[in-house]
Parts: sequence; structure tokens; C-alpha cells
Amino acid sequence: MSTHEDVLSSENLPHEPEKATLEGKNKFLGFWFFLGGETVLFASLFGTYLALKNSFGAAEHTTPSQELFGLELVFIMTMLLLTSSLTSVYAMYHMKNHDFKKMMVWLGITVLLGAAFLGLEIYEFYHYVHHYHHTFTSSAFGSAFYTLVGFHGAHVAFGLLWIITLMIRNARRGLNLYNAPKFYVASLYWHFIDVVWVFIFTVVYLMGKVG
Amino acid sequence: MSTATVGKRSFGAVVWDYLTTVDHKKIAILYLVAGGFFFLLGGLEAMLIRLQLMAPDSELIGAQFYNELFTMHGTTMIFLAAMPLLFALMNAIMPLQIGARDVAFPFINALGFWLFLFGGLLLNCSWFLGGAPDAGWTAYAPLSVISPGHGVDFYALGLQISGFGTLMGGINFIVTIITMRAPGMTYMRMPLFTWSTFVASILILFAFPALTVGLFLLTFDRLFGANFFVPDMGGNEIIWEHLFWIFGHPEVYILILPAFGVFSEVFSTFSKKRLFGYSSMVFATVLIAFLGFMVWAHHMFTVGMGPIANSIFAIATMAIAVPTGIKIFNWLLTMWGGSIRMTTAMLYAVSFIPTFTLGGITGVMLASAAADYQYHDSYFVVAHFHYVIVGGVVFGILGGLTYWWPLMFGKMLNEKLGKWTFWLFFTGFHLTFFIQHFLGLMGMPRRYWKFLEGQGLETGNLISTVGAFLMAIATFILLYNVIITTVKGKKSPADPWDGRTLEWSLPNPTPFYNFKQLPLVRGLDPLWVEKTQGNGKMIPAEPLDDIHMPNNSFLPFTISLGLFIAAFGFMYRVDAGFPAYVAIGVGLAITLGSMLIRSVKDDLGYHIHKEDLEKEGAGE
Amino acid sequence: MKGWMGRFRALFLLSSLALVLSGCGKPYLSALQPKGEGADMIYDLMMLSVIIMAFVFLVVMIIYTIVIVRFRQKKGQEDFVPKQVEGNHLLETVWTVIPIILLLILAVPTVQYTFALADTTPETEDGEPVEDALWIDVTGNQYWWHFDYRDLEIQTSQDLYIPTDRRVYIKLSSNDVIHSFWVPSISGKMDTNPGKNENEMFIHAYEEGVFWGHCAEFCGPSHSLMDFRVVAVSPGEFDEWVADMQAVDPEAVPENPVAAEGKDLFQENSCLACHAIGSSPAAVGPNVTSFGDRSKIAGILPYDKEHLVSWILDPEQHKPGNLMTGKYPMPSKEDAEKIAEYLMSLQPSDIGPDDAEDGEYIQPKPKEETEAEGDEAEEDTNEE
Amino acid sequence: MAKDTNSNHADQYYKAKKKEEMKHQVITFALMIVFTIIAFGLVIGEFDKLFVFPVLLVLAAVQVGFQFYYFMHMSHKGHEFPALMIYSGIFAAILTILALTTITWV
Ligand code: HEA
Ligand code: HEA
Ligand code: HEC
Ligand code: CUA
Ligand SMILES: [Cu+2]
Repeated sequence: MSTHEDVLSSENLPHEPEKATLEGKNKFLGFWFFLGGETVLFASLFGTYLALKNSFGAAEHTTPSQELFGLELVFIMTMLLLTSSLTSVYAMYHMKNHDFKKMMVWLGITVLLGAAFLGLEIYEFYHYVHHYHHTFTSSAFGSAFYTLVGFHGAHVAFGLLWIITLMIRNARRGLNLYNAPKFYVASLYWHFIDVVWVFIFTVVYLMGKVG
Repeated sequence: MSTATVGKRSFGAVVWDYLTTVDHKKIAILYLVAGGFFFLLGGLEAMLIRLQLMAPDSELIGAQFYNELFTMHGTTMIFLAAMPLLFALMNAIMPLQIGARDVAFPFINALGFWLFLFGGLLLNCSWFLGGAPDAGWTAYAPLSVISPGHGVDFYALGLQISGFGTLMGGINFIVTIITMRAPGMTYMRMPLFTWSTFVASILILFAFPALTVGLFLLTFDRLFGANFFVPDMGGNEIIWEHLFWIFGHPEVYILILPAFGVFSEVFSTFSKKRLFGYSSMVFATVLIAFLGFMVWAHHMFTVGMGPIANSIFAIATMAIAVPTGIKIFNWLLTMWGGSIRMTTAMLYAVSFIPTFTLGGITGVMLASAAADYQYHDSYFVVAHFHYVIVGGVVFGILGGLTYWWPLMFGKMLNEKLGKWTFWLFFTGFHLTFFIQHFLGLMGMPRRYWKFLEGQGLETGNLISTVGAFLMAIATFILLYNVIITTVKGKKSPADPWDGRTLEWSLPNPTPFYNFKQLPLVRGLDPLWVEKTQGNGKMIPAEPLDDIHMPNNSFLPFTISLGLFIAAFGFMYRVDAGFPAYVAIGVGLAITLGSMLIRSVKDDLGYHIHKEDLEKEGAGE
Repeated sequence: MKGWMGRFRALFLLSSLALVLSGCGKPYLSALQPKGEGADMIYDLMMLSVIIMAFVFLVVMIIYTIVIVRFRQKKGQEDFVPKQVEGNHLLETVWTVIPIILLLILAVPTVQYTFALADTTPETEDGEPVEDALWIDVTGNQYWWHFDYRDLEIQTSQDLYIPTDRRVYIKLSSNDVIHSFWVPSISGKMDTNPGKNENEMFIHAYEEGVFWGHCAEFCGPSHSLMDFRVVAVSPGEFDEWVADMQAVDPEAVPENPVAAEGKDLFQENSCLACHAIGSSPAAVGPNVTSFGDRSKIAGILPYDKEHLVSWILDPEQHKPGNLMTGKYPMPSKEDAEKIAEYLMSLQPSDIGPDDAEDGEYIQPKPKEETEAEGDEAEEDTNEE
Repeated sequence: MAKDTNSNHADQYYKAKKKEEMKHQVITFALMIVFTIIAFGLVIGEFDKLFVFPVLLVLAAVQVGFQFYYFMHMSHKGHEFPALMIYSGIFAAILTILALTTITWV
């Protein structure tokens, strides 16, 4: 059996460094389970959104989703996020090849793409609020829209902070059995964010545009 | 690091040890103490409810206070008493039953506890800060949205925080069971308590997110002007009901399944027989969980979902009776032909059968949608769920605690006092709740601050109150029993009940690393296998070697504390202005800062060296 | 609605259980003494389920007793090790299959009745639509009930008058939070939801009488005091009541001078801002057109002048959290008495709760086309 | 554990496997982009709602499958529990959405 300091060494990494230790395997499994829970979380939000998407009641400003949404921006955002999913796949590819430098580069690109996505989302919200008076409190539709999309945005933001922290913390010491699971799990999280976005652009924007 | 610390330590050191512990056995004790405290609190609230309802048209307690009482009674009992007490048992026993040295995420495990505790404390702070939540434990909108004051904010934020804790605890249990089983401990050799922990944890994983979302929406409506449940602005109050019950129904199985697990162990041990129909018991457990997800709308039959939805949910609900029945009969057959010892723990298990069956069959009556139009929101429902909850969950907890007490504390509870507790509690319980079935059918709705004179409800309510007092006396005897045995009790033998499962193979007291050498499991009821086919001792599955242990940490405490502080800020944002924003800032800074420290600081744990272990072995 | 269930019930009604159960509670309140179509159907279903459940419980208890008595550890046999039985496929199949069968027996009528009770299209026995079906819009308010007789231009509060000869259809909604309309002896309950989620159901009392209704969904501090009454009168009396209510003159000045003064005070103290008289649809507070015929004040207080004055002077004392408290200039005690005098004089109709309880059955005035439905219901009444 | 087989043979085998996998992932990505463009195209093209909605949902579902199976490696060994959990989650999710979209409206 290895002594515990071994996990900090970058030598002799196995093929799947993220699952080589018991801790790593636990993290890996635990995180997948967490994602199972997140599925229900987002389902509840989607359900709420779908139930309220045409609900304005006696609200003052009632721009329906058809008029509200602009597809160009959403398309760009989608491309950014989809691409960031691929770049994080690249990062994991290099992790499995024990190429720490390349992994960091691809993670960096992932972060940049994610940040761009987030920036556009903030711009989008700003636009809705200022041009359509479509706010969080203006109607049930508004509340549901910002909550669903905002929850996703918050996930993106958290993911960015997480990956950045990991990158900074480990910049100097390279890949090892202790941090490999952390990187791997963060990338799983990132993919999951993308999964959710696929449904958001489909259900909220595209279907909302149709009516 | 190991034996040297055993000597007398200062009080401060002990407290610090508990504040920072990541040892599942100590976390179990924390859960037990906190959950026990909340149980007394919830019980006290129940007693006040019963006092108010002792006589018709009673003015003992004001309407508002009464509403706060039953809201807090329900919330406290379910979230802060029953679940944590079950978590106490799971933490204390499950890792030992599967032959693990630890849980998968010791840090997360501790974090789960502190989040629960701070959430619970936050909820109860409401009593001193202008009034507790008053919209029922189900907090139906729009009543919960328009409820004045901050009561419901405490509800939403308190449950949110403690809910995160529960979710983490659940994930920890699942992974522990998957990855940390001792060699030979296959899934189909796991004791049923472990199985039910596993399944209940999966239910937690999928049920709690719905509550999380529901609570977020409620918080947004109340504190940030959202319109989810405001009909005038297009909101729809029924969404809350769905989200709450999508969580709420699985929740009741989260409560009962572990209790089922406890009983399976107790029946088997005290009948000296292996569990009858083990595999169908496992199958039934999984089936109950699965079906449990498809029946939530049986709480909403009168909402107006229409006959099609009502019929579907009615039939789905009834279906749950089948796997539950399988369990009941398997337990009966476990005892059949056995050699039954009526210890206190066994008394709880034995009395559970008729009690729970009664509660279950009234459940099936409720499931009959058309008939539920009469039962719903009447005392018939109150009777139903106390029969299953008290007769199932509380009996399970009490029985389980009595059974595993020697393992957790190294001493036996006094059997004689235990039997007094049991008989008083049992009698009081039936006195309190049996009559409530009839009160309900005679037209008494639940959540009634007072019932009026001349409707024929007087006698029933009086009887019910008297019964509640018997339960209170029983609880006092239990407390006395705990105190007296802790102070004066003798050390118990390592395996006082002639146990069958792995946890009883451990010495008393259980070392903090649990198993010096991981045991080799050779069948169902591994210790029994060794007792009948071996020398009564577990065969080690590995040579003696260094043991890896996690480090203690104070961060779970601070992460939770930060959220606690921030929650106050969010609540008082509008009335308090600047100081509230400070609280939000400071609170979140503490939480996020602690999380940052956690991720930046390597936490590799430490090793207990082989040599130390050998030395310890010599002293045994 | 009495198919095979009716016969089934007749068979088992004798069982002592059912007899014991039906002896419970007050006839005007208890779900165990059904006096209406819905309650009756549900009672059948309840009895069926009770019988099934009693059987299940009995089986469990028999095995249980045998086990507890026979298999206790005997003195001196502490070392006895019982045979370790793994399971038994036959037994396990049996206790899987039998419950399934029992549940099916329960499920079929459950579905049948669930659909039957949800049927709110007014139809005669032969499936002909009923044109002049009686529809009432029920609105729940914290903590009182409002009833709007659709097409009849009648508004009442607290007391709901219905004829006994037919189904009355109600549409349920709420002005504030969720309430639930429950008259246990006539029918099961149904929620009143605010917003768009309106519900419909029917109620049908077989017998004349004053039946108690409760609000069954928790709605605030005075949830337990949100009682109301259903006054079921014979069809002739109901017709009379309708005619009287439609003829109300809200401006009429009572003959009694004290009451007349009360009327002015009622206006001056801005009571009228919330309490309409006549068929005005405004409903911030209960409509008091026929207040003189109420069976209770505010749903709960005994109907007498003393309590009425007390209510006017301090509603909070009687119903915590009610929405009248503090919303009007407080009258003096004398004024309150005058107002009370006026309110109690508001008796536009000779028909009141007494007529529901006197046992006198008055046939409706014969119309041109006699309705099949009416006849059928009458039979029902006789049969009870 | 770390002293895994370091023989070149095995190493090369893994390298090749990863390369292969990478190829799949890139193809997947290309498909996802194509699907996205089709999805947007359907909406911009203003086709009939009854046709567009199901197609959109199918496209989304396939994309998500790709993410799970190729990007998140759910196709690999050792992912039985993750798959079970995700499918259970999806099951609960579908029930939730179904309920909120159908029986919320009475
Ligand atoms: C531990 C908690 C627990 C458990 C285990 C159960 C178990 C069951 N519950 Fe209960 N229930 C609650 C806790 C629980 N419940 C609570 C807290 C509420 C109220 C919430 C609130 O509104 O505040 C509630 C409310 C509730 C309602 C809503 C009532 C209403 O508000 O109108 C319904 C309706 O269907 C219901 C049904 C059932 C059924 C069918 C079971 C079944 O699982 C029972 C199955 C067991 C048996 C049937 C007995 C053993 C079986 C046999 C011996 C086999 C043969 C049996 C037959 C053939 C019948 N429950
Ligand atoms: C785990 C769940 C649980 C448990 C264990 C209990 C236990 C009890 N419950 Fe509870 N109950 C609920 C869950 C539970 N309940 C829920 C969910 C509701 C619905 C709430 C709602 O409508 O929103 C409810 C509602 C409810 C009502 C209906 C209120 C109403 O509708 O108006 C009543 C009334 O009799 C009641 C009574 C009791 C009693 C007498 C006990 C007894 O078994 C309690 C026994 C315990 C004791 C007797 C301990 C007493 C201890 C002391 C007195 C010592 C105190 C001293 C110190 C602090 C040192 N409960
Ligand atoms: C803000 C509106 C409001 C005003 C003004 C108001 N009331 Fe009321 N009143 C109510 C409401 C609401 C109720 C129902 C209370 C309840 O039962 O919860 C009520 C109930 C009553 C009842 C009982 C009704 C019944 O059908 O049993 C009486 C009598 C009554 N009010 C008299 C008065 C008198 C007299 C005044 C003036 C001095 C007055 N009210 C002013 C709102 C008002
Ligand atoms: Cu209205 Cu309760
Ligand atoms: Cu339920």
C-alpha cells in the first residue's frame, strides 16, 4: 500500500488518475449522484417555467416570449457554451495523458468561453429589463424566466470560480492523484451545465419563440 | 495519535473535539443529541396543542400562537427530530454493518450535520423574533406568501439550510455503501438496515431538490417580490403544492424505510432467526421507494385535479400496500418458529406491527380518492399519519436506540425502566390517536384552533389529550433512564444481545478506526455465520497495516454558521437596511471563505501506524 | 347511484362495525350519517374499504397472536437455536397476490365514484341536459362564505339555501387564500382556489335540514371559525325563498323606528361599504340581505342580539384576524344595538332555518313540463 | 496502486484508445453543432408548431445523450451507478414536468 504523501507526487500516474484512489472514486461517484439530484432540481424549475410561461395576470408589462426573445444572441451563447464543453473534453483528454500543461491551457480556454457566455447572458437580462420592462417582479412569467435562466447562470458562475480556483491552486505543482479527481469532477460539472443549457435554449428560447 | 488521547481530557477539549469531529460515530452522537432536543421541543409543542384541544371553545392559547405551534410541531418533528434521529442511527451503525472504517466523505458528513443544526436553530429563532411560521408544515401558498412578519421566512430559509445538510448526508451514505463495503459484503449480504439507509438516501437525493426549488420560489415571492404564487400577477399557487408533495411524499418513506430497517434487525436478532424472505424484503424496499415517487398527488385529491388524475394517483397509491404487506408478513414469519426474547427493543418492534398495519390500512382508505373527499384535512388524516409516524418511525427510533445503545455508548439502558417507557408510551399513543379517526369522520377538520361546543367532539378530544400526557410521562422516564444509566451504568459486554450482524463483532468501546483489520464476510448475518460455523470471531480479510484516517476540521461549522448569519441578513434586508446587508456580506464571506480554505488547503488525513495498532491489540 | 354497491352494502350493513360507526357524531355534521348523495356514495365506499381493511387487520392479528403466544423463548431453552429459514415461495406469492386482489376490489368502485362525483354536467337520468339547473358560485373569503345564485340574482352569505329535490351545482373559487368547502353530512370537500383554478362539484341533500359546513383547508387564524350552514328546504319552500329574495328592496325602511335608525347608522358607520343588502355583487364582507334569518352570527356565534352587538363592537374577540376589525368607525354601544335591531329585522323571506327543520315537505308549484329528475329524487327521499 | 503496468505495450494501447475516443468526441461535437443549427433553423423558418416542437425536443434529447455518453463518458465501464442515477433523475424529472404542465391547470 502506498503512503499517503504519494498522492501529491506527479510521477507514475495511472491511466485514470481521477479514479485511482478510493477518495477519487468516491468523489467521482458522489458527484454523479449529485448531478442526479440536480436533474430533479432543474426539472422542477423547468416545470414551473412551463406552467407560468404565458402567465401575466394583471401585470403592467406583458411582452410575450415570442416578441421578447432574440435568437441571434442565444445562438452565439449556445455556440460558446457548446464549444466550451468540447474544450473541457480536451482538457480531460490531456489529463488522462498526464499532460498537465495542455490540460491547463484547455481549461483556460474553457473558462474564457464560459465567461463570455456569462457576459452575454448578463447583457441579455439587462436588455430585457431596459427595453421591455421584463423584470423579475413584473409578472409570474418574469419571475419564472429569471429564476430558471438565472439558476443556470449562477451555476456557470460557480463553475467558473471553481475551475479558476483549481487552476490557481495547482498551477505550480502539476497533476497528481489528489487533484486529478477534482479536475475531473469540475469538468463533469461543466458538461452538466451544458446539458441544462441545451434544454434551456430548446424549451425556453426556441419553443418560446414559436409560441 | 491513538491511545495517548484516551486519558481524561478537559471539558473544552471535548467540546472542541465534537465541534471539529469527522468521525461518523461522534457525528451520530451529535445527531442524537440535537435530534433528541428537537424531539422534546416538538413534543412540548404537541402537548400545548393537546392542552388547547382538551376542552371545547378553549381560550387557553391564542389562535395565532396555536397556528405557530402546530406548524412548528410538524416541521420540527419531521425535519429536525425524526430525520436527524434516523441519521444518528445510520451514522452510528451503517458503516459498522458493512465493515467500513469510515464513511466516504467524512468532511461532508460533518458539514451535513452542522447545516442541519444551524438550519434548525434558525427556524427556532423565530419564536423569539416576532413569531414562528404559521402556515402549516405544508406552507401552502398563497397563505404562506401573505403571512405577515418573518415567520415563514424562517421556515423557508431554515429548511433550505438544513435541507442542504440532509442532501449531503444522503449522498455520503450512498457512496459509502457502494464503495466502502468490506471484502465479501456483497449487496445481497447487506443487512436490511443498511439497505434501507441506501434506499432512503436515494430518495433523499431525488426528493429534496424539489423542496429546494419550492423553498426558493417561496423565498423569492416573500423577500424579493417574485410572483410565482400570486394569482393576480399570473402566478399559480398549485405549483407549490406539487413541488411540496413531490418532495413530501417520498419524505414519509425516507422516514419509514430506515425504521423498517431497524425492525428487520431487531426481529431477526431477538427471534434468533435469519430474516425470512431476505431478498423479497430488499425488493419490497426498492419497490416502495420507486412507487413512492409516483403518488404524491394523493395529498391533493381535493385540489381539483380532475377525476382522471385522481384515479391514477389513487391506484398508484394503493399499489404501495403490496410491497409493504410483503414486509409485514415477512416479519411475522421471521418470528414464526423463532425463540422470541421480549426485550425492550423487541417490544417496540412487536408493537409496531399492529400499530403500523392500522396506520397503513387507513392510508389505503385515504388513497381511495372519492372517499378522501371526506377524510382529507380532517382528524382522520391526523390519526393516519401519527399511526404510521409514531407507530412506525418513533417506535423504530426508540427501539433502534435501545438496541444499539450499548454499541454507541458502551452501556445498556435499564430494561425495567425501558419497559415502563414502552408501556406508557404505547398506551398513551393509542389513547391519543385512535379516537382521532372518529373525530375526523364526525366532522372535525384538522388545524382547528378550537372546536365548538355541542358538536359531539368533546369526549374524544379529552381522551386524546389524556393519552398525550401518558406519552409525556413515558418520555420523562426515558430521559431519566438515559441519565441514570449514563451516570451509574456498568460497562456492557461487547455483544449483549447475541447479535448476528457485523457491528456486534466490534469490541466495546468501538475503536475510532472501527476495524483494526477489515473483516471477511462469508454470508448474510456475518457474525452469526462465524458463531455457527467458525469460532465466533470475524476472520480478517487483510494483514494488519497502517490505517488511513481523515483530519478533524472546524470548517463544516463555519460554513454553516456563515449561512446562518447570511439568512438573517436576507430576511431583514427590507426592515433593517444597512446592518442586514452587512450580515449578508459577512455571512457569505465566512461561508465562501471557508469553502475556499477547504479547496485550497490539502487535507490528506493521517495514518495510524501498524506498530501502534499492535500495541493497542496487546492491551485489549 | 345504487348499483351493485347498494346490494353489497345491504349485506354488510348488519355488520356490527358499520352500526357502531354510524352511531357516531351529530347527524347534521357527521360523515358517518350521510344525508346527501355525495356523502352517501362515499359512505358506501368507506364501508367497503373498512370491511376490506378489517379483514386484512384480522389476518395479520391472527398470525401475530399465534406468533407472540407460541414462539416465546421458554425457560431453560435459552440455548435453543431455531431453524434458520430462508423463505418460502408459495407463502410469498400468496401474500402478494391476495392484497392485489383486495386492492382491485377497492380500486374499481373508487374510480367509478371518483368519476361519478366529478360529474358536473347537469343531466337527467336519460342523459338529457337540464336547462334550468341551479348553479351557485361559491366564494371563500377569510373567514366567511359567499354564495351567488347564478341567473337568479340572489346573493347570500354564510347560509346556503338549497332545495332537496335535485342536485345543486356549485362553482368554487376564492378571493384570497385556499379554503375548502366541506359539508360532511351532504358531500365530500373541494378546495376553493384563488386565481384561475376554479372547481366545480354538486351537492344534493336528500333530506330537509340545517347541515353544518366547515372550512377544511387551513386559511389563517380563524380557520377553525369559518363555519357555514347549508339550509336544505323542500322544493316548494325553496321556490318561495327565491321569489322573496328576488323581491327584496334594499332601500326599504323598517317599520320599527329603532331599526330604522339602525339603518341610517349602518350607512353612517360605513358598514355598507363592505356589507351589501340586496343582490349587489360587491362582496368585501358578508351580504346581509337576509341577516334576520341567519342561524348563526359570523358563522359561529349564537344568533341573538347580545352576541350581535358584541360582534359589532369587537369582532376581533370572536374571530381573530378577521378582515372587519378596525376598518370602520366604532359605533357606541347604543348605536350598535340599533344597528343590531336593524340587521335582525332583515327578514325578506318567511322561509328560514326553521322551515328546514320542521319536517314539512312542500311540493314545488307544478310547471308545464314535469321534470323526470325531480320525481326520481323524490323517490329517493321517501326511501330514506 | 500507482505501480500500474508501465509496459509500453499497454501504454500504447491506452493512447490509441484515447485517440479513438477523442475522434468520437469531435464527431459528437460536430453533430451537436449541426443539431443546434437545425434547431434554430426550424424556428427561424417558422414551420408548423406541431412539427417543430417534437423535433426540437428530440434534437435536444439526442444532444444531451451525446453529452452524457461521449463527453461525460457514461458509455465507459464503471458508470453503471452514474447511469442508474441519471436515469432515475430523469424519471423523476419527467414526472415533475409532466405534473406541472398538465395537472396544475385544473
Ligand atoms: C412515515 C410516514 C408515512 C407512511 C409510511 C405513510 C404510508 C401511507 N400513506 Fe400516508 N401520510 C403521512 C405519512 C405516512 N404515510 C403523512 C405525514 C400524511 C399527512 C401530511 C399532511 O397533510 O400534513 C399522510 C397523508 C396521506 C394521504 C393524504 C390524506 C389527505 O390529506 O387527504 C394519503 C392518501 O392516499 C396517504 C396514504 C398512505 C398510504 C396508502 C400509505 C402506505 O404506504 C401504507 C402501506 C401499509 C399498509 C397497507 C399496511 C400493511 C400491509 C398489509 C398488511 C398488506 C395488505 C393490505 C391491504 C390489501 C390493504 N397518506
Ligand atoms: C415525526 C413526526 C411527528 C411526531 C413524532 C408527532 C408526535 C405527536 N403529535 Fe403530531 N404532527 C406531525 C408530526 C408528528 N407528530 C405533523 C407533520 C403534523 C401536521 C402539522 C400541520 O398540520 O402542519 C402534526 C399534527 C399534530 C396534531 C394536529 C394539530 C392540528 O391539526 O391542529 C396533533 C393533535 O393532537 C398532534 C399531536 C401529537 C402528539 C400528541 C404527539 C406525541 O407523540 C408527542 C410525544 C412526545 C412527547 C410527549 C414529548 C413530551 C416532552 C416533554 C413534555 C418534555 C419537554 C421538556 C423539556 C424540553 C425538557 N400532532
Ligand atoms: C372592511 C369591510 C367591513 C366593514 C367596514 C364592516 N364589516 Fe362587517 N364584516 C366584514 C367581514 C370581512 C366580515 C366577515 C368576518 C368573518 O366572518 O371573518 C364581516 C361580518 C359581519 C357580520 C356577520 C355577518 C354574518 O353574515 O354572519 C356582521 C353582522 C357585520 N359584519 C356587521 C357590520 C357592521 C354593523 C359594520 C359597521 C359598523 C360592519 N360590519 C363594517 C367586513 C366589514
Ligand atoms: Cu377558510 Cu380555512
Ligand atoms: Cu403521501
